Amino acid sequence: MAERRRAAAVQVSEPAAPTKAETTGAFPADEPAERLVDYYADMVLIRRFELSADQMYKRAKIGGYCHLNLGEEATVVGLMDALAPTDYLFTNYRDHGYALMRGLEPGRVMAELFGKSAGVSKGRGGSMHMFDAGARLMGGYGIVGGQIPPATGAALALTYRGKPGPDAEVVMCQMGDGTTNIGAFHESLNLAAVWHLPIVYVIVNNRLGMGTTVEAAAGEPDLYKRGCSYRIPGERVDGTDVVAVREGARRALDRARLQREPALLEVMSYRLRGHSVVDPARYSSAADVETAQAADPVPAMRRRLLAAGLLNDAKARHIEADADAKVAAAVAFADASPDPAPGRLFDYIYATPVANTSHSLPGDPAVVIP
Amino acid sequence: MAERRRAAAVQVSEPAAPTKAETTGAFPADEPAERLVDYYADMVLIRRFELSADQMYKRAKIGGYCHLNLGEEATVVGLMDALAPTDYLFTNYRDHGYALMRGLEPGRVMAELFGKSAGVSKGRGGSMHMFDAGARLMGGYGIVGGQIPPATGAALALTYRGKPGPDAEVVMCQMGDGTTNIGAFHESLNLAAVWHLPIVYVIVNNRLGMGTTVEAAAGEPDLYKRGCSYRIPGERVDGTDVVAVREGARRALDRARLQREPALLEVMSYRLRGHSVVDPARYSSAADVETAQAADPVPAMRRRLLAAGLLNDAKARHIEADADAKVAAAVAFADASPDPAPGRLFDYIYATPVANTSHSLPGDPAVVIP
Amino acid sequence: MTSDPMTNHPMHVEGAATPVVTYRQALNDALRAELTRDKNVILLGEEIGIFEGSYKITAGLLTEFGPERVRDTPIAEEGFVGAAIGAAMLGMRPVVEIMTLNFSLIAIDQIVNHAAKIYGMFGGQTPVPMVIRMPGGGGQQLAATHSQNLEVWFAHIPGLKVVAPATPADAKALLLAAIRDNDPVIFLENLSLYNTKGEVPEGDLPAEIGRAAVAREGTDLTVITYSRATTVALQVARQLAEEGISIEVVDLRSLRPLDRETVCASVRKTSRAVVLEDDWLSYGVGAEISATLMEGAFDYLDAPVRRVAAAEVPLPYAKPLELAALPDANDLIKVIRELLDATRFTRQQQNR
Amino acid sequence: MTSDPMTNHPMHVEGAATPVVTYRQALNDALRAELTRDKNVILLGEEIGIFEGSYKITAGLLTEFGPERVRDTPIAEEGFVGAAIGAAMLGMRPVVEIMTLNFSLIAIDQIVNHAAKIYGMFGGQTPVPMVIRMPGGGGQQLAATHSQNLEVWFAHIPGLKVVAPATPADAKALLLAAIRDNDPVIFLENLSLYNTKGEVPEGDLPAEIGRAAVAREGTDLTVITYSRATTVALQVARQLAEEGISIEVVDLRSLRPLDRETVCASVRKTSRAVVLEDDWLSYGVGAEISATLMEGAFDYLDAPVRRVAAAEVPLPYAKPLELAALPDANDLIKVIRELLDATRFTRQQQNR
Ligand SMILES: Cc1ncc(C[n+]2csc(CCOP(=O)(O)OP(=O)(O)O)c2C)c(N)n1
Ligand SMILES: Cc1ncc(C[n+]2csc(CCOP(=O)(O)OP(=O)(O)O)c2C)c(N)n1
Ligand SMILES: [Mg+2]
Ligand SMILES: [Mg+2]
Repeated sequence: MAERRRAAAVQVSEPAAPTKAETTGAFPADEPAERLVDYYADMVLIRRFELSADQMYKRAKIGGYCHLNLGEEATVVGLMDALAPTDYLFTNYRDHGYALMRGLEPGRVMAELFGKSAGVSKGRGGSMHMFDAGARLMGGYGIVGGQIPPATGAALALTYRGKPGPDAEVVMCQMGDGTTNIGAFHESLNLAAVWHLPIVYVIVNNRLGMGTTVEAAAGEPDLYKRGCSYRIPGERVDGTDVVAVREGARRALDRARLQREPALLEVMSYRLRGHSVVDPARYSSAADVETAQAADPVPAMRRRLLAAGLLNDAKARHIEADADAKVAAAVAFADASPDPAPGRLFDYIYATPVANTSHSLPGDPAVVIP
Repeated sequence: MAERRRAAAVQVSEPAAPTKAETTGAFPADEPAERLVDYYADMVLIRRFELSADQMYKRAKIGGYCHLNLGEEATVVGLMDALAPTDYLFTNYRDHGYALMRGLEPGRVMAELFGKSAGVSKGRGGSMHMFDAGARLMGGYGIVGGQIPPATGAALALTYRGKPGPDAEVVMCQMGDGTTNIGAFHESLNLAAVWHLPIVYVIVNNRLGMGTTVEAAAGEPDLYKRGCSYRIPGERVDGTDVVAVREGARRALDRARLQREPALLEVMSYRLRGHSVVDPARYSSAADVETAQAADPVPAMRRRLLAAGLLNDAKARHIEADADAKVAAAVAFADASPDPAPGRLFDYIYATPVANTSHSLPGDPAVVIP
Repeated sequence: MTSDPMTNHPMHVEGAATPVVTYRQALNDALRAELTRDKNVILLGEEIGIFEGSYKITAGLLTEFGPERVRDTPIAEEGFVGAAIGAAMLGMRPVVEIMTLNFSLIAIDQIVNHAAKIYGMFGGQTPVPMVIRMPGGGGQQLAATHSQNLEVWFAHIPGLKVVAPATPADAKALLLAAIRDNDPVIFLENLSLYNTKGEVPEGDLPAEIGRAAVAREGTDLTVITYSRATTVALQVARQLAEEGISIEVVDLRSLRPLDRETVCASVRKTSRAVVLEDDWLSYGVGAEISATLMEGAFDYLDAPVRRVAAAEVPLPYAKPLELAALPDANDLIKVIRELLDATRFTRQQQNR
Repeated sequence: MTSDPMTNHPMHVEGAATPVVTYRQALNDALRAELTRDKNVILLGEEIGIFEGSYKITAGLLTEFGPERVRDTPIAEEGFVGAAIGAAMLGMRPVVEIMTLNFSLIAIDQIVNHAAKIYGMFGGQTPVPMVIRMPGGGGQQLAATHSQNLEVWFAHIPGLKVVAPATPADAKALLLAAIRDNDPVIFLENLSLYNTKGEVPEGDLPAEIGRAAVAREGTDLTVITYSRATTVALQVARQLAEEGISIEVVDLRSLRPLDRETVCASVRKTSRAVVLEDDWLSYGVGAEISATLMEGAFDYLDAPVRRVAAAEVPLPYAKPLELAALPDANDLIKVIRELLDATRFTRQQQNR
């Protein structure tokens, strides 16, 4: 087995850095127009949803930490389009867009942000913790790197059912660039390699972990190369180009599906705002901000579609209005949903109930003896 | 800074696999005969000390876990000869030989194994936890990988004093092959890379972590390449050849000293016995055992010295008798040393004493109020 | 043997011969039974396969069930414990061995921030049916980093279940229950229990998690204890019985949930209580027991509850120091006598 | 202001004007003072430099002291906490910020198996002078993994010192002391304390680690508490004073060592005790306090010690659930009234 792995030397594909020409240029010839327009609609939905979340946070409808996908729309849409409904997804806390693209009702996602029981996680998780068993969205996770070992274990579970092949179920594990420096990343990728697990690790490289640059944090800042320590091949794609993201994701997923081997995908993206809604990002230079804004994938996609004649202004505005309407409906739904009743505090302590489980509220005596 | 690091692509040196001819062949021409003979004496001292420890364990003079350097003598001697007295050393629990080669009195090392207060760690640490501040032996550590972050931090401390140069102080951090799969390895090497720390990580690859082979445990079983994720260069040397080990260690230490950058060194070695004194190593095949025994560095060194005319049989026997005498004296010293008095249990709770520190023995009331 | 519905302890039934096996063997039997019963049960851990387990609990299982069911892992506690969580979320029932409890610290973010949280934090959508087995305990001269009893850490965490069986029978019965439970169960073993022997009823008799047991009935004083210390308490109870002192021993068995009712009921009867625990005194398990009795038996207590626990030091390697630091039968007897004296106990008439 | 030798609390001295600052500012001042005083002091942590700290405790310090003294780290808690240990062994005095206590779980092997053990396990040859600062606490809707109070974990560990200041004055005085201490000190902050204000004496006045403080004197009942909960207890004490109920508040300040003497002395005086704690009830800090009073004030207690603690759930995000789960002033008042009623307390004549 060692010999077999030795033979499979690490393949890393380093594309030329994406140029402005590319991301504003023509689409691949065989790409159906309708699908491209759908991508735009998806990206706009995420954009409007996130802008609304920002607003709702400022109106104190949302509390806690709240991290947005603003700037990462093409990344999220491309990744999620490549993922099959039968695949499993684990993400970090920057998860609203993923939840929407896995097909969750925007209203239920917004209700989660509002802490309502109609929320996807019944209001227990909030922004960082979107979950939906049916959609195989196995959770957003707030501990940096915390999702990587469980995602790896999900892939392990898949080896006990089904066989490699074009219809095989696989796992996608999303994470940020800063997350590649934590121990869980190393231990998990190593397990995936020695156990031959069907999993794709996706690094959304938005160039910052809070205020820290990739170069300041990572000894190997070309993150797609960091599978080298496990002979896991890596590829880097342009995260502002939805088709490039989807294609890269497909290649990686195919490896997992067909060969039952892990793969690493780095998606070069941007964060248009601060780390979370409360971060003014004062550490970002004017040049940084300009670069990110110039790369904004949503208007870029609009321009490209217009230039390619696949969209006209009216249609575009219709799509945008439609997204706004969906988001407004989501807010209305979330607003109208009831708060979880305090009496339901002790729901979901245990999946298997057992004797003597504490249901004491603060100040209740610990011992209640008949 | 990113650019500078980018330029320094990872250099990995993969020597041809050592052949029997090499380890039994001639020594480098410029190697002083006396030094080579000293190496042999050192290796024999470790060998005899460890065989004695094994015996003493069986006589219940030693308790707990006890891991021996049998088979790793050339590795230990070569590494320790390359390390300057001003350098700092952190090791794992397989640390007796390192303690001896850092110049600690064999009697005090044996006394530690016997749990006596004359032991190097006052009998508090035992086999896994040899420490000597004067010798800059900063401890053997029993948690796999536990020594790596502190060793890295010691190198960080060095950047606040002195400058890079031929006399600079540096840190050596020894670990086993199985240890490269744990998160602390990843986090620490990454810190050393981004902070430009003067440290050499030495992997003693004895091909097994307990009963698990390197190939079963590591996605990249060429362990010297595992610095790739941090752009830390690696080199592999033959751990049965003391001069090869020393030279590899010197190259790595020089990089740390002169360039203030981390380096990785893999030393291919063998474990002649089980993982610890109580492990019969039933999982090892007869072929494995034969390979390890054929590579035994102690008789090999003797043969090479005899072949090179640098040693004769009488001198060799004198060296061996001398080692036996030293070990016998060590045992006698350890035996004669007093046990730590139970009344000293609460020594070393805190370096800065503070009010209300508990000194209760089992069964003492927790509250003693005047 | 069957199980007494009141005490939850195995009960002898006339005529049936109950095999006597070691605690180690009881665990091995339970693992084998579950691997056989349910193909979703898998074992994960360092050296559990070829090496047969650092303490040989998994001996023979690799040969019997193969490397996919009995999976050796690299040294990566955070990775493989976390992997078990994800596998459990997809319907497997992983049983993880951490070589000793001391190494669980490397995995504790996965245990506490993930395994314990996932069911509740995601609104009850995904159970996490997994077991983490690990031995704790001192007394083997393994020094400060390899001798810890951190059960109180796990017992403090909502979302976990924590059991600490003292006998081979409970080891088997609780392991069966733990593997079938849909929540993460921390299964605490103890290095010095592995070779102890006891009757273990044959057959499929899982215990109920969350219940303490009255391991020995008595009238004069209750010793509340768990895991290894239970064996010490029982031995002391037998010894003191010869002097006409009747000790009741409550074996907690489950630290979370904690069976406060059984603890308080016993002390309401005996009016005197001592906690015997292997962990450090401050903020240890005994603190919670004492606080529980404060709340549930205050008016019945003839004197303050006493705690017998380990001295608060990083445990030294040297045997004399280790012995001084760890609680033993003599410490317990001394405290029992102090407590009896303080409450002017006069021993019963006895038949010698 | 100076310090009262009995209570160890800052005492007002006629004529001196004492600045009022936030808890955040007090910490920032202490860090600045120590960075200035001793060049071996360095700060390490995620986002403490350019970002000025996730909670802005280190604001301005990077500019003032440069990137070598105020060092941003990658996201690698185990790595940088462990690095601080090694640096401390070589004579540096690192002050580590872990962004919140919840992330300390990733570093806990380094904290418990290394920082806490190295001095004793190696026979006193190398001190480990370092501080780990981190905020804990719930109430910010950060959900289950970001709202924990695991102070009891650290308080259980020999070799660590654990402090949990409640006031800006103590925050500064204890941080000065912690940085100069030669042992690893766990310095527990609380998210909801950062904006609280209080008088902080100017000048170099480190506190003594290991001593509780009587934060308010009273005669009828003692509330024992620490960190954020101290502010709640003081507020309740002021409120109940208007009804003629005299509450004494003991602020533990140091969880390890624990000042049992001060706790017991207070309750021997008042005969009634309630513990107010932010952590989970079972095996929490209150358990140790109750057990301590069992041992040190049993004969003085008019009724059992009560505990007011958090409900035992992974803390939900939704505000109504979070509020239900966490202890607040109303819970404390309710329990105080229950305890007073149970002991037939009649309130004093009072001047309204
Ligand atoms: C273990 C841990 N440490 C620190 C944090 C605080 N934190 C939250 S997000 C974050 C930055 C993560 O950066 P990156 O991985 O690049 O993801 P991004 O936020 O850019 O999507 C940090 C440090 C945390 N949640 N968990
Ligand atoms: C964190 C942790 N996990 C597991 C162990 C148990 N253990 C002790 S040594 C060892 C094998 C280490 O192998 P390697 O790194 O190759 O070192 P070697 O013993 O071969 O020198 C294991 C698993 C431990 N001490 N610490
Ligand atoms: Mg990022
Ligand atoms: Mg090895």
